[in-house]
Amino acid sequence: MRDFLLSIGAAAWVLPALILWPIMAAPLVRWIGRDTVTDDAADGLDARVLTCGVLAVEALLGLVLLGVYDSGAAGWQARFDVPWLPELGASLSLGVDALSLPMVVLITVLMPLTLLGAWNNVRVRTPSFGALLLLLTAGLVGVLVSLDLLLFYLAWELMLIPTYFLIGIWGTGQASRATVRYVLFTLVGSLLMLVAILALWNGGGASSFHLDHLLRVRLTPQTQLYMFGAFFLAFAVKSALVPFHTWLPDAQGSAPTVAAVTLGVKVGIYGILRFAIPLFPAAAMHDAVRMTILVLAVIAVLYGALMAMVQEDLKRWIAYASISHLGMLMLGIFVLTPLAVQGATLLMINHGITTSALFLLVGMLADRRGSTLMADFGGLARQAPVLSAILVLAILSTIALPGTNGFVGELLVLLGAFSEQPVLTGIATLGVIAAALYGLRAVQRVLFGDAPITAPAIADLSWREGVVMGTFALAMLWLGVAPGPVLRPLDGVARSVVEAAHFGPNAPMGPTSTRTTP
Amino acid sequence: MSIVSALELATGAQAPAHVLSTTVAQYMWLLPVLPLLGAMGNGMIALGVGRARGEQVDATTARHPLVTLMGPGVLLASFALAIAIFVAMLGAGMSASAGLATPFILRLGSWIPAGALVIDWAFQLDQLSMLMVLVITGVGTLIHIFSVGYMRDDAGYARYFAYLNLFVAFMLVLVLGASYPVLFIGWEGVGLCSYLLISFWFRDAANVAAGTKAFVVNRIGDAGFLVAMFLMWRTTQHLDFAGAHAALLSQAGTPAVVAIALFLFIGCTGKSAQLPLYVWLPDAMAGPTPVSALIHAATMVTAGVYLVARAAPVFSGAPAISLLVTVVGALTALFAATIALRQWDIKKVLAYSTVSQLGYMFMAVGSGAYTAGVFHLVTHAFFKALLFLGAGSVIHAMHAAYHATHRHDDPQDLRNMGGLRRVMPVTAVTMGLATLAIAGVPPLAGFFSKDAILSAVFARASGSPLAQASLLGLSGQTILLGVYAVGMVTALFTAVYMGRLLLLAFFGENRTGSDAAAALHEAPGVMTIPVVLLAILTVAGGWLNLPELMPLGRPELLEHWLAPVTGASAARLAGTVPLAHGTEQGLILAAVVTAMLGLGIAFIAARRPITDKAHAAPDTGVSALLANAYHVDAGVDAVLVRPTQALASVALARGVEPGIDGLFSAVGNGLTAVAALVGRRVQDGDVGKYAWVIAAGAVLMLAALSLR
Amino acid sequence: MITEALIVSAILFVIGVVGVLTRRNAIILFMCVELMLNAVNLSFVALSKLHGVTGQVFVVMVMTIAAAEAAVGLAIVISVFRHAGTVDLSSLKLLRG
Amino acid sequence: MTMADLPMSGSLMRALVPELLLVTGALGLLLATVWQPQGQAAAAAEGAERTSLIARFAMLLCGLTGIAVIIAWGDAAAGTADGRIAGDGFRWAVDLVILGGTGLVLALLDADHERSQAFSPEVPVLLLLSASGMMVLAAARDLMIVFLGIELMSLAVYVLAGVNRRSARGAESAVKYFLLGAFSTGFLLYGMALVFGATGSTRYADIATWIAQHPALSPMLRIGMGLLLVGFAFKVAAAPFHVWTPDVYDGAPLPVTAFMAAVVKTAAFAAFLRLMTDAFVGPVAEWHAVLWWLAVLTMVLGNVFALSQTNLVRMLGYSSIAHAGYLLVTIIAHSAGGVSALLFYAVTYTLATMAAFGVLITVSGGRDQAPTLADVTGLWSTRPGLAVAMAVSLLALLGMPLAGGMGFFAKWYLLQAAWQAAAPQAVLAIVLVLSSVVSAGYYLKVIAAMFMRPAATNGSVAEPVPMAHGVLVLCTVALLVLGLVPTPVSRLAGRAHLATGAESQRTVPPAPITTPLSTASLTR
Amino acid sequence: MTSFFEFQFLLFSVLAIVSALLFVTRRNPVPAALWLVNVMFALSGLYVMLDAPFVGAVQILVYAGAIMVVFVFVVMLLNLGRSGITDLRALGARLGAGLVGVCLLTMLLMSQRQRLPQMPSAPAIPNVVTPVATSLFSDYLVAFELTSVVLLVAVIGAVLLAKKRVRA
Repeated sequence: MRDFLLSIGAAAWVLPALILWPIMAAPLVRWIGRDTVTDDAADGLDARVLTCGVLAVEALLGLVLLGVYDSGAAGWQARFDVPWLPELGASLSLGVDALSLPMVVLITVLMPLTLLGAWNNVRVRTPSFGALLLLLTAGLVGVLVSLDLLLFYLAWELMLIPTYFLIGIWGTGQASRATVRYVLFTLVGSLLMLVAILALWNGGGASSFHLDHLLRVRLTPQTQLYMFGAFFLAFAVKSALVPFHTWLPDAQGSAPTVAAVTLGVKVGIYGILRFAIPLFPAAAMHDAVRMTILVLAVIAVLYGALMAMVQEDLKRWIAYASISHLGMLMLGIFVLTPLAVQGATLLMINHGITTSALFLLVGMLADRRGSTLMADFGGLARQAPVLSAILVLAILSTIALPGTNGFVGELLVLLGAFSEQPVLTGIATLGVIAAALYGLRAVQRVLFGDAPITAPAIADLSWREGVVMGTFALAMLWLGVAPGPVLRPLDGVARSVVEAAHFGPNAPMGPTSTRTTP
Repeated sequence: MSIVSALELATGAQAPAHVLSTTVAQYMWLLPVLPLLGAMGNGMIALGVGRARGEQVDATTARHPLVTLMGPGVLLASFALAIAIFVAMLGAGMSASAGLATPFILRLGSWIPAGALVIDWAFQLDQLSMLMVLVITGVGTLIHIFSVGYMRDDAGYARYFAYLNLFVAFMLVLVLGASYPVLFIGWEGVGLCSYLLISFWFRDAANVAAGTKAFVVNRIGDAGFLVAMFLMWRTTQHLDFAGAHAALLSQAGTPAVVAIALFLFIGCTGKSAQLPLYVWLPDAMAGPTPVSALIHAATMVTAGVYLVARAAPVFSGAPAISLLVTVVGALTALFAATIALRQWDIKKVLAYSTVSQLGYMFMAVGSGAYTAGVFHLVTHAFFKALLFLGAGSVIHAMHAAYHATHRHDDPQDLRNMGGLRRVMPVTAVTMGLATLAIAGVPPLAGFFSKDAILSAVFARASGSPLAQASLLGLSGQTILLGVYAVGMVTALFTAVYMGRLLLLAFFGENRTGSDAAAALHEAPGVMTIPVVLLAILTVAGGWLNLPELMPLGRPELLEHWLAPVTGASAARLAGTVPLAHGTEQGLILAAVVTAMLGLGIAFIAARRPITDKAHAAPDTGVSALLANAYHVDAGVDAVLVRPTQALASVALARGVEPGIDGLFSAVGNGLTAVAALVGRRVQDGDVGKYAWVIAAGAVLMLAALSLR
Repeated sequence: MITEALIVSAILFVIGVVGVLTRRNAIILFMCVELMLNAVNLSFVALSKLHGVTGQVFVVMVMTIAAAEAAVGLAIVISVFRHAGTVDLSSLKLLRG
Repeated sequence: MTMADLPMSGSLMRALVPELLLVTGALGLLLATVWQPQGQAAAAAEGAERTSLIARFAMLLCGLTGIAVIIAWGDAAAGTADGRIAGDGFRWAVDLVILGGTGLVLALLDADHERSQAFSPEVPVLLLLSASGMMVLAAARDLMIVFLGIELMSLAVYVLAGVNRRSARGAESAVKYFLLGAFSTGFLLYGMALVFGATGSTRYADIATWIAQHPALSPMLRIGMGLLLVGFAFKVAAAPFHVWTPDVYDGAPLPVTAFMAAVVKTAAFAAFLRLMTDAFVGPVAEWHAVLWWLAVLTMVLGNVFALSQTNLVRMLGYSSIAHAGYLLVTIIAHSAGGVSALLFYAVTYTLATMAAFGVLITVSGGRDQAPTLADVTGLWSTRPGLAVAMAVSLLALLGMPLAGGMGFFAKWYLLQAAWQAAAPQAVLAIVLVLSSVVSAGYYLKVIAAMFMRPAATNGSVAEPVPMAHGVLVLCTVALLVLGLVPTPVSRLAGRAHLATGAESQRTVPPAPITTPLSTASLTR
Repeated sequence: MTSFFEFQFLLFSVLAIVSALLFVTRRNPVPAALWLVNVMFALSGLYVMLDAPFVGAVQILVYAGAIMVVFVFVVMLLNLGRSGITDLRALGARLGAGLVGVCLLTMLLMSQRQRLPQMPSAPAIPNVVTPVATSLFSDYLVAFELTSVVLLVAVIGAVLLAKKRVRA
């Protein structure tokens, strides 16, 4: 298979295709469908079908990328390089490595599945919805495969605007307020990051935005602190680290299912691993900085869990659970031991899967009952056993039951973190208990007990939803029982991140190699 | 011997192929997989039935013949395989020159390959796990068969067997796992199944609450287990039994080992319902009674005992913690036994009894008498399963009777029973046997195991490393003697409350109610046969490990069997001076007398007239304290649960979160408000004001430029 | 003498500014601006004595512009008067906030 | 002394070809306005159409002048020999922006006129004459010519603000603008007088030379410089000299507001930049801090005050104040990068402003009332195209990449200029981005109103106006396309180098504090 | 001679300042305008004394003769000359204005802290019109031409704004 793909030159075009395909298809989807405020499915070509088709092709492209990837080789793969803005030295540089590859595949596969699963979530203005969704996909992929920091920044902001519209237009409740808050929060971080990118580019001779080039820029520890602060703020806000998290429950609480799912994909964490730590190792290794982040991370673990414990709205409940997990991720990343970082990267992927499954399921419930309040549910296990079973599985994955995907990453993070920070990790381990509390509380309120008498029974999964959710269930179990194929390549990633932090060109201990400043 | 070979394994020396690797033992992965397949099959049927019928599911559609076949079938198959493997082990043990000194580790594939840390899907077969597998599959099979009768009228029939099969699968993973993480899969998995089965009848909120409580309290212990694993990884860079134990043995007595032992034990207190984490077990009786028999008596709750035995090299390296284990076990035993004295719910009595008996086991394993602990584990599995199944039969009958007469009395309340021996003779006889066994009447199984524990504790009180260790300033000797005393008192109480139960349920006048009494009947064969089989085991189980001074058969079979696993560790904690025969005989005599005394007290107490629940005078004093289980639940509620909830719902959700949120919003709102206010004031359309601002600005500008 | 003229110029300029700040009649306001321009002219003329004729040329230009401004300004004032019936600037508050 | 002695020579003519072309053409169009058709009734009927016709001819004239500018640039046409009129790339580039902006405003005027019938045929002529003043301003290297250019530009705009004679708001706007404008002109002029007094010349080259020779600034020069700064700060609407802006923008006819917000501001900034980097290149250390605070104050106040607005024109007015703050950064940067950043930003800002006002003109439907948030609520349901154009322009003003097109690169070049300034302006850059976040608060409010709320049920759907649509499509497409590939504009902006004193008077030693202004550093 | 010259200079200066003060404080626009005319006359005298007789003459002709007349004309046209109406602002505003005025004057006078630079040129100019004219038509030809456009704009603007008929 790989040979065939290589023979058609897939390695050269698959990355640009991954980004361009949805962008080019977006206007088509918008203009072929009819944008109406009434139920679109009634007449004409259903834009959802079209969107799903486009996304399916995108997923295929993602798999092609997987096919051409050579897990034995080091460095960037499937590279694509063309000059873009000669006056700035920006280029369209794309590439993947073991860190971004699983994320890309995850997202490309996730998107069509999510759309299929949330088929009835959005019924009005589906062409616009589809077009925005495609743009969002391009942004997400772009963030992951960009090697040029300017391009990365563009993709980073490209995620923002479609999400803004997706939440604002198709959201429920206080959607407009939530989405403005989302953008404002994100902008504070991202614009400061832009300044840092500028400073970094300028420090590198203002000649190139390429990551490889910028990695070799010599920076004083003080400078690194500032730049790291800007990058970290952007990523921390985006991934909703306490105390920058308050936008997330609002946004995910009112977002349409698909947008909520994409918000759950922690690209911020990717940014930290890819950019913040390798570029500014001295700052990442700075004791005060690290301790601050670690303490925040542990606070996030417990705080998110405690908040999840008292939520009445299922979507907000997921959001807070996800804030708790984010704390775990941050803990894993910033103790900077190979094991913990590896666990964090795995957790990042698993979290994406689990949260998506949860949002899809809650979205299905919301579409059936028109509410996401726990109080409006009950006895679901009798009415919709299959849905309930998968929901239980997803919740178990959230609370990291061994045998599900959630456990492996968490175990690795905690194992790896404990040797560096026993006390903090010990406190974070208490999150395991809190997770059981909030997880089972939801099971108790939604699945068990008696159904509200007045409401009509909730239908079980349709065949389409069943296929989608079955896929998710299989993924959660498979990654819990045999995470090896995903986990093994991450070993190298984790090592390189930790190595970069300790021995990179700007690391406090100085470089091991004799790379020179340009 | 085993330590040496474990060291070899740990250092990576290429061990020769294990003698068992070519026998049927190579298929031991099927042991958990068979029930797992059963769980999946039954689960599919359950989902299919539920999906097809929605809420209209009834018992007849739920009772799919395939479920009846598959549920107990897979267990039987597993049990058969276990027997086959056992036979193979016996054969190998006789033929191999080195015996079975080293465990047979079957590596199926890697689970978590994370750089330095590689956790394999690996099963470890040794004498301890073999014993556990036999108990689990054997007792499990019986309980499965019993369940076919017990659950036949339940709408969740298929779901029930799915859960039960899944439980057995996880339990087998727990005892077969070759490393702590794999053990942990089973550890948490059985917790999950326990949760699902406690809340099996989930329409009743109380059941779900009980299930949630069980899971959460277990998780507290699990957190301890996790920390123990982290410590172990930090100390040894190993998580598999062989590697970690070998490394930890070499640093016995260090703070790291002590800490690991402590946190492991915290894990055990959760799973095995020891003080202070026992609170979930009495509530767990909300599940179907066979579940209580299997999970909350015979198997899952003994996982902690298994873990201590498994981690014997760790615990024996930390005598202080071993002492702690003993003390906690003793206190739990006494504590739960006292509560059991005043319970009226038949299952609650048995639940507290289980907690108490688990305390005995921890007394044993804590004092280094691993064999005694495991021995009690096995015998307890027999007689407590029997007791629960018997209680199940009784409840089944009571329930059916009340159901037939449309009464809503409590079918589990002892005050509603009485004289049942007349309608349920088989149950009465078998339960009587079990009661005698648990009370410690010779020659039943319980007598031997309990005696083994008490004499072991007594023996270690002098001249052993444990006696020389100290805990909280008390010398080990004092502690162990105290523990022995507590054990004896508890034995007395055990006899009292069990005798009380037996007498209240099966003897005296029937209090079920005239019409309902007529509807009472003995359980069907599918339920009585397993009970009878268990009764046989209850009677005969003692022969597994006869004391040397009782020439009834080959002595100390179990001791020899387990020697490769726990022998070395036990030896490290045991005294150099064996107990004198005379002393030992005295101890036995004391135990027997205590049991008899207890039963006598029960007999006397049972002569008092019984008023039913509605008319009973409220308990007072000590009695009330015991009836309310020392108010521990209320205390925990007030000290832990409510503050946590208050913290989350008030302090965080109403305080901190809006605070953080408000901080950010305040910036935006504040700016907007200021803009609106200042905008209205300054931009009021008056040109003169504008001109003034410009002129003043000019002054400032000039000042900035020229005043320097 | 040049310095004295410049001081007079500054005083006149400030009087013009204060006039702008204290009056409400648009025409008077405009006249105050004219006073400011005249003050500047005085500066130019005085400095012209120092630097040559450029200052005087500038004054000519300023006068021309002042005339043009007068034409436009008064037309605007008339236009406002047509709409508002007044040239009192304090009462022109259609545009505010 | 004969006529032959006068320097009315070819070189002067050549230096001023575009301006002459524009003024001559404007005069021709003026003649056309007074040409009286037969009969009064016909005149009344035709008057309206004639405005439209003349506006279109005026657009053509802008185009022709633009071609002339391009030719002049291509020929590397020199300025006048005495250095009073520059012939540098900066001038031509600014001319192009001014002409393009004026052309777009003329189109908007045409569009608005179709509804409101508010404009006489002379109005396009006034626009053209104002534009000619701006072009002079862009080229002027002499205080006197700057003064005249400003007056030419401003007088026309004063009139334009009140040109809708049915509008009381327009008249009020005009009188406020006029009085305050004249008031600020007094300061400007006084500054010129003092600078003249201190240096003995009004020519930038001489001023720069004199300062270079007398590095210790005399008090008179300081005060003069300060007064000049006041005057220019007023023209570019920098806080606290911005107070007139919201009211004047609010009351003026929408196309005129667009003209003021984009084109006038560009021209004023061009002159400001030239003054500070040409004449006052020496005492950069003196005015640097003042402009720094001015910029910070302007960015923050502009954005914060815009937050509470629901009147869209006032909101854009405050937004334009904030943008003035951003543009001040280019002057503070005091480098070649600053110059090209100014030009790039001016192009972007002009396009975005025109698009936004195009939408406002369409939705206002010729009413004499500034459109409010309520007027655009639910616009996406009724007129999706308008909503999208508005969103793109607002996002461009916000500086969002891709969706806001060029806006991002405009911000980028600003930040780059700040960062690469002789004294790197890190704090300024951070203030800039943070105040941009504040601006997101009100831009997104508008977008949310358009896209995320239903239209008022009784609200009338805005009728399309072809001319406005043309502007919208042009601006939006340009913003988006150039947002992907900004290279053409940034190349152009990079080539727009600024002549300084050293070039016309070669004997003068370079100013003590200089930044590399050579073309080499610009075309990296 | 010198003293008389200085006296004259002082006289015109004081006249200008006092007239200006009277101008700003008059309530009625008509007297105010007349006091302003007085300022301009005084300034004209100063111009002559500063060797700029041409500018002085133009000052009388253009300012006093044309511009101020237009002002008075408009005042009359709009009937603003009624007595008893004050357009002075409130006391607070006046105090604020005074404060700003004092500060501004201080700042402006600071420009005189240093002696004026001595330029080599600038001898007394006997013929005052020629140099002005020469400069105007050579160095400042562009500026001169620009004024024509400015005036054109003023004409168009004034006509546009002030003409009576509003087209439908």
